[in-house]
Amino acid sequence: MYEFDWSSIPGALPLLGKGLLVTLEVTLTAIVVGIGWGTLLAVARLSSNRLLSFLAAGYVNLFRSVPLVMVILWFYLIVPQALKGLFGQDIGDIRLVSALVAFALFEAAYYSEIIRAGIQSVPKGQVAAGLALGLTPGQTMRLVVLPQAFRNMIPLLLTQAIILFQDTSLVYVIGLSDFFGTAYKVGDRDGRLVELLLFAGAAYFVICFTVSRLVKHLQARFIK
Amino acid sequence: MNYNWNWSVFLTPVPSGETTYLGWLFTGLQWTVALSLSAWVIALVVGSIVGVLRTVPNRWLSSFAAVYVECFRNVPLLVQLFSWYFVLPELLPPALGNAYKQSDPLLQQFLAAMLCLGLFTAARVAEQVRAGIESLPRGQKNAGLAMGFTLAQVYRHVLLPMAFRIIVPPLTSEFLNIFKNSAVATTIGLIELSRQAQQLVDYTAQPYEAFIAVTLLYVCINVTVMFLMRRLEEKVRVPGFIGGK
Amino acid sequence: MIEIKNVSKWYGQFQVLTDCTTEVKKGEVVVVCGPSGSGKSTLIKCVNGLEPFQQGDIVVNGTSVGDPRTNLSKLRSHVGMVFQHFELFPHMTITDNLTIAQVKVLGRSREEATDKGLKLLDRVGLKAHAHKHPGQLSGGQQQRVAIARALAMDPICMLFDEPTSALDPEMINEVLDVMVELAQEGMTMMCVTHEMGFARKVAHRVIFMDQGRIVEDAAKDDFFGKPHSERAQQFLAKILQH
Amino acid sequence: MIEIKNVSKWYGQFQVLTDCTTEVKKGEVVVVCGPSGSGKSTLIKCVNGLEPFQQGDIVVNGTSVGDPRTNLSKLRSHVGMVFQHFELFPHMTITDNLTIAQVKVLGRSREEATDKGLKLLDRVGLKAHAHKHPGQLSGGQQQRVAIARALAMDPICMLFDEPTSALDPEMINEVLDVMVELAQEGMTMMCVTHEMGFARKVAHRVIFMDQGRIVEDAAKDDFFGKPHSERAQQFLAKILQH
Amino acid sequence: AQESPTLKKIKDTGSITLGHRESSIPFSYYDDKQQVIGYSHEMMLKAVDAIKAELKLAKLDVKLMPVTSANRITLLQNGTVDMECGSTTNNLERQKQVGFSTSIFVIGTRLMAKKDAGVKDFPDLAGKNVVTTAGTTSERLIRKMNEEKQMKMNIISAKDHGESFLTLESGRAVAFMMDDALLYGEMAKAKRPGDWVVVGTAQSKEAYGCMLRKDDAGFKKVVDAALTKAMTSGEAEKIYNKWFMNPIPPKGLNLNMPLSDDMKALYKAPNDKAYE
Ligand SMILES: Nc1ncnc2c1ncn2[C@@H]1O[C@H](COP(=O)(O)OP(=O)(O)OP(=O)(O)O)[C@@H](O)[C@H]1O
Ligand SMILES: Nc1ncnc2c1ncn2[C@@H]1O[C@H](COP(=O)(O)OP(=O)(O)OP(=O)(O)O)[C@@H](O)[C@H]1O
Ligand SMILES: [Mg+2]
Ligand SMILES: [Mg+2]
Repeated sequence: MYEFDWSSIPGALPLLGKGLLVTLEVTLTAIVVGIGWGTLLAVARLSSNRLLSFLAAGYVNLFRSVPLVMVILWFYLIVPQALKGLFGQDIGDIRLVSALVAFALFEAAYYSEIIRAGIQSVPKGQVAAGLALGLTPGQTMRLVVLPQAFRNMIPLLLTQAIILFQDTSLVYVIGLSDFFGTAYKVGDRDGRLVELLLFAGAAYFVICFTVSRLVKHLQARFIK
Repeated sequence: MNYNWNWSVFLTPVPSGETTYLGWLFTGLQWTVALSLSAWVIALVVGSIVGVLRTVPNRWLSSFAAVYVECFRNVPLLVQLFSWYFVLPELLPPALGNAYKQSDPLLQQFLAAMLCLGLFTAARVAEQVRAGIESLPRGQKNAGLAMGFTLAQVYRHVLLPMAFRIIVPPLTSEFLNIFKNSAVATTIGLIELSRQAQQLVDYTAQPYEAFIAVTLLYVCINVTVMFLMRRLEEKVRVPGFIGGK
Repeated sequence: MIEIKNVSKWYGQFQVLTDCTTEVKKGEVVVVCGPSGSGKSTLIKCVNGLEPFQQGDIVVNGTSVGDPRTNLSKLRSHVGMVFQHFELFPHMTITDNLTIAQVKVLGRSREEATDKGLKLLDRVGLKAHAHKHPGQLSGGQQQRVAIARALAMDPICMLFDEPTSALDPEMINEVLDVMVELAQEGMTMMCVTHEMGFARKVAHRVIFMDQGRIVEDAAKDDFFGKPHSERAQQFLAKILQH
Repeated sequence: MIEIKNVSKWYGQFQVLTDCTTEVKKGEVVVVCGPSGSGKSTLIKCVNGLEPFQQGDIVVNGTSVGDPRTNLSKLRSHVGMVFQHFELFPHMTITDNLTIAQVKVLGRSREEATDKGLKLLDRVGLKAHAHKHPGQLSGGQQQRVAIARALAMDPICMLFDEPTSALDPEMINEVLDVMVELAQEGMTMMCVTHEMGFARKVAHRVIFMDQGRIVEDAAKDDFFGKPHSERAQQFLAKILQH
Repeated sequence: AQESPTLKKIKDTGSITLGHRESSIPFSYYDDKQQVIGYSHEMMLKAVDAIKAELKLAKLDVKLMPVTSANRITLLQNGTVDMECGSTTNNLERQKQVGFSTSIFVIGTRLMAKKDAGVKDFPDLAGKNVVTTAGTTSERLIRKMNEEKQMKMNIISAKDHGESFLTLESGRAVAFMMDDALLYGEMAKAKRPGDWVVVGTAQSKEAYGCMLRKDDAGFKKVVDAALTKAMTSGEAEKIYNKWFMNPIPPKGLNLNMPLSDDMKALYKAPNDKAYE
């Protein structure tokens, strides 16, 4: 029987807290930028402009067919080159920046698919009604279609956010320490890997479960 | 950048000499494919059962299914894999656990990764199956029951055939994800595709070539899967219904 | 044939049916009408056990629906039901829609079932469409197939839940025609509908429901002559006005 | 007011409208009817440019709809439209539904818009529901709000596309009553409907369409007296039968 | 000084970026305050001091950047880091991409096993499960040995040393083959360090060096001179004793790994040769 020894966890809490901060930072940026950029992509993909919709589709399919680890790695290896070209020599520590960029661009591809489905779930008649009132196509999209699309897609947006929150751990490939990575490193350093990972798993479960309950609750309250 | 490109590295023999580095990549590819496909079978079977259970009018069964889904989707895959590989054998009776741990390591790694990936994806498949069933008009179930079908027959003949057709596109995404997620098996030592990339970097010190090759291989897998699923979608398309002719 | 005795039903706190009692005799055609949300669909679904109820009892052809020992599947296979939205199975051809329950529930051979199905399809005038899928038919055609599907089980009685309300005005009649014919042949029918023309033509009795109660249960002529309750008068006035 | 001149429209290969010509004068009420799929909705959507058309022209109040230089948003803000499925915006309160276009399109202040909106809401008898969301109203109430929403823009004419066909029979009348009132006040109206009672009461002319063509375009009494075309006779017979 | 792009860059920017590992105990790792410490790290700081003196800089800004085995070469090449001292083996494949300083450590690849498991040397492993860390020289050697001597071992390649040890500890493998210094490190972390022993004859020797950009002789010369001076003056041995013979952070473990003959030889005559 395995002997569990949880003694290294209390001392590691401040470190784990720092890791959690990185996780949250990456998650929130990716959600905000991903949804913003993803919405633009979704609208472009549904637009009647062939070129625009082709480009958007290409972007989405490309990002969706490469594992996230590879995307993060590529950004880490290529972004410094690009930045160097732009700003000259010293670019300092770009780990966090390149992780943020990689996640945001990657998640945008997923969010755009969800939002596209959301837009398509809004009855065509709603667009006709908006236009018939004299709203411009842009206003109709902004005031009528998108609010409903987001509302319909809250469960899926949430599921994706939870996946994203968990996927943040992949930043280990570029040596950035998020919550999971910190737990792993502490476990490795102290020879208590199993304990630290179980602890991390429990923490993830509590956070994800609480957030999803909370969102369901809010959704039930505000959406009639 | 002072990087020495050397694409011929793939054709040079590996240190033990029995194959080339390209051969290694293909062995990795084989493991990735074998692992993903077998996990996909588990995911489909378990996911369908759990998804159906979530919709049946029995509180015990449906809350069991709900608990399953919550547990498997709120814990990171890596932690789950770790638990399957390192923790679970410790919970078995010592004799059984030790016998298992002394068996062929490759078998242990593959089993743990397959179960983990399969059951993890099953939770997500279950959600899709449930959504598919719930997207059908309620009247369909009633119509089946009203004709004298038992509940099981209603699921078998009426609800599931339609629900599965509806969820082919989201299932395609899950199928793609399982290939990408199979890369976590590397953490318990299974030499699948992404691990071979790492090996290549370690052995040849040619990281760009290795990463480019592996990225391309993943893209190939994806294109193939998308193509096959598109074909399937066309094949099962119902005339006069969603996107049918 | 169908006896409904003091049936009450709740959805959580909300009472949908309050103490409903009525009866449909063999060969009788009864029309159920009433405002939206009055519980018509719920009542008719209770008859073949699609909705459970908490009080009272319903006896169909001697079998109690409320009794937990009753084999509901068996009971339902003798009671035909037609829905507002047809509810054909979209992934099967028309022929398969007509035969599957015959084969799986009644245990008929595939040939026998197909024979029977095609005969009934011919009767509703759609033999030529046997190989198509439901999505390829118009609403009126789909509803006629749905009626044929129910008839294929040799039902002892038929339940209809607003069979024409999802149809285009022009198609309503092709379905009503089939129903009129069925009534004239002596089929026992319980029929939720607002087609008062149909009620006038073939109903023996009309039941008017409001807020989960049977407010009026009268012979056709009495009902159209002058309903007792004020609510039914109002309703009739509105529905016949334009 | 509305002139439709030789309009033809295709969806890919399929011709939906063939050479349609008609006119609605100021203050006139025109009812459009015809079998399902005959192009009624398409025609009425062409009038305010919701559907583009490939041939012919439509002139509304002096402005050509087909002209690419026309500011369609501006045109549409003068033409009220009411849809079969109401199409209220479910994420806004009733008040917001009534005011948003006034504010965003006509540039009215929020107070002015709310004032106007509430006045019209009162007119359709729903002032008490101003703070609710559309999902909390019955179908008939929603459709009345939709009419008020269109009226809030001070339209010069109104288009209706089967405004009652998604409603329960009891609610049809509350909507028709509002429409009758509007017609009697002299609003120019073009109205796709199968409610022949309404047509009899207020229409000046009836247009009958079949397979994308205007088959019959006659004064109300001529149409109900005896339509010229056989197809229209058939249709009328079916629709008035039960 | 000689023409050296790296030195020029350091001079121009007034800063140097050092690559380090995060959990290579006791070479280069984080203590519990997230400070980088370790034997290799101290050696690297010796070199930094020399660079500062060479360039006559009043102030040199030292930036630290964690690297992993997967990205250390690329980060060095693309200029993100200027030099890396951790536990990177100097070998011929790597020399095609990067340069190496004078070696700072020599290890032998040996075995760790449970005291009472009866494993004394490599031949005892025939037919058993053996674990090693993926991508290491040990992995190559043991696979080759298995092949050549028909030993019928099941070789498990774990992702990192921590997992390798876990595999050993949980009973999946009877022995863990790895660089001896790292084995001592893992042993020190174990729940019961006394249960484990490092055994067996060293299968190969490897030299750890600091990675520098290739073809930058000027820079290498400064670094080499500093490292050589530290080793020949006895400073290096003091550092060695601090990290290998005394309790070290974060938990006060003592690796108890006496100075090997190879190390003594290295300190006497520092060189930048790769074994093999
Ligand atoms: N599953 C349910 N849970 C809670 N309330 C329900 C449920 N199904 C129906 N109801 C409510 O029960 C009442 C009766 O519903 P029912 O469908 O029987 O009415 P109906 O007379 O058939 O109306 P309609 O003409 O609209 O079909 C309605 O108020 C409805 O909102
Ligand atoms: N977007 C579209 N693409 C292709 N065909 C279309 C499209 N929209 C409508 N149609 C076809 O155009 C024809 C006319 O449609 P329309 O909706 O105008 O008919 P309608 O007279 O309003 O019928 P209903 O009474 O069913 O509303 C139909 O045959 C329909 O199938
Ligand atoms: Mg009903
Ligand atoms: Mg229409």
